[in-house]
Amino acid sequence: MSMFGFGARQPTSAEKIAAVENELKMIATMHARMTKICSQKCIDATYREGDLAKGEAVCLDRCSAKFFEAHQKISDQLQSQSQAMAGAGGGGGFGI
Amino acid sequence: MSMFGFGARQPTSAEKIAAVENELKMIATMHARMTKICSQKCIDATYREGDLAKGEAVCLDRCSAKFFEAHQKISDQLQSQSQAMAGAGGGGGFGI
Amino acid sequence: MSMFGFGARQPTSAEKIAAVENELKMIATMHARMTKICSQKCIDATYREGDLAKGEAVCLDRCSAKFFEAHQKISDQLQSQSQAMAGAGGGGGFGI
Amino acid sequence: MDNLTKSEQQELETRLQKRQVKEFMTLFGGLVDNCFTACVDDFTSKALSGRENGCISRCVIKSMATQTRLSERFAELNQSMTAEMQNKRF
Amino acid sequence: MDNLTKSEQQELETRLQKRQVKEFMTLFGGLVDNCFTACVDDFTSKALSGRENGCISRCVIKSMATQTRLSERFAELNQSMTAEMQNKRF
Amino acid sequence: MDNLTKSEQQELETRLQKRQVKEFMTLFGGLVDNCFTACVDDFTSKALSGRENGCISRCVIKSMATQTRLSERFAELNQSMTAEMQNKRF
Repeated sequence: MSMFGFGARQPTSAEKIAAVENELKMIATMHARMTKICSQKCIDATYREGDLAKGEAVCLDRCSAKFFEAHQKISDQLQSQSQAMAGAGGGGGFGI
Repeated sequence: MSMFGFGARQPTSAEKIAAVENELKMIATMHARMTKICSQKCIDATYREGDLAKGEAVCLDRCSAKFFEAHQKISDQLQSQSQAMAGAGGGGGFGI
Repeated sequence: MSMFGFGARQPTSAEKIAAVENELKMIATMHARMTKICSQKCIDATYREGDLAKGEAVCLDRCSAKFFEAHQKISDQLQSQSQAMAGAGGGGGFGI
Repeated sequence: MDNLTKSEQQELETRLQKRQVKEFMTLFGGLVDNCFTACVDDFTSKALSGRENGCISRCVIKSMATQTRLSERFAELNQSMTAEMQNKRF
Repeated sequence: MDNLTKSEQQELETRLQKRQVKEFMTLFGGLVDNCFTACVDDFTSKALSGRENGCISRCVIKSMATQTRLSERFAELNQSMTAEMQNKRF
Repeated sequence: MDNLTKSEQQELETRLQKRQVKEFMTLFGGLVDNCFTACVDDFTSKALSGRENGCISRCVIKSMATQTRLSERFAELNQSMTAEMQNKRF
């Protein structure tokens, strides 16, 4: 066991693939969550129109920017909290 | 890589099993979604009665029929949209 | 096929690991569900305060106790219903 | 594609059994969530009240009846849809 | 970590294709859920009404446009965030 | 059933570590969802306002405290339930 990911030993093929896969999975999950939330916040759910209204489109742009900012902010906050609690301990971490 | 599923080569056992499994999984997912939505639409959530009221039962029957119709309609719409965009391309498809 | 889990034969390593893993997974799922529901029931979602109010903390304690009681009660009810329907049949069961 | 050998069928069977266990657990969990959310709203005590117990019990019975009815409808609809799609294809 | 051999890349590719299929199914399922929930509320008949059909059709078009727009924004934001994090590190 | 050999224990350990990573990501994602949904409702700007930032920060602190408290209760309740069930069995 090591604090630095795979430590001194070479990661196996399965581990390398799993690491890349996990990162992509995390990004996909974040994308799905953002889509769900920003749709709820910005889209008129009566569907009287099939086209995105100008106001809805602008709202989606701003919502996605705010979502990324919040995501980063919460990640930083958890990281500094966990560092305050755990002292030095590295390794895991909360960042995307 | 081929546009027609497994192409000319024979699918492996793992691929054949996965294909059947995926189809069953899709059906199970659709069943779960329908149950959730139609329960919300039709069932009185105060639970003053333990029996399904006649009106609730009829509502469930109609809701499930409408859900299947909507499912098929949306599948067709996506398919014609993706064909309009992609030109000929076959393979994947959206149908259940 | 046997009514008593793995029956007379020895479970394989994979089966033994899967069984322990499944039990832990079930507990984790129950924990996640309880956290979600009791947060919704007890926490003021305006977040004007960062600290848990005394009332919120007490509500969480009671909500978790009630959640466990409901979980057990529903498990027992399903078990007696399925026994009433299936006659003797053992094995699976609904308990945590 | 559906022409599986015997050993492939066995492997599939094993997987479907695992899936059934998983689906049952999801169903059970959903029942607890749904009936707890609908029936429990009083946190002045840490034990379920008589009213809450009754509500949960009726909720479980009604939810099972809902499940059963919807599963019957689903099977019928799925069958007629499959038949329709095969008519289109051939 | 990103230095994969050829066979590792192939294995990854296979897995990503499976993931894409899964994600597409989730997206499709979400679309059905969302548009059905938003558009269908009348259970005096077992067939979709003209109004419901129209609503579902507009909902699908609008949801696809929403998906597309958000995916573009997401790609931009993800790129600039990744660039920023690499600047911090080195 | 709990009598695992050493190599089985190691395999289980590896799997549990993967599970923990997954659970942490779910918890983190849920936190982002919940705090963003509760705190952000103004889309006249593309940057978080001071009010929104403050709300998110308090939401994270409060959610962590909620998690901690519920995890303690869960552990206690789970232990007493397990003890009770074993008394029933033997």
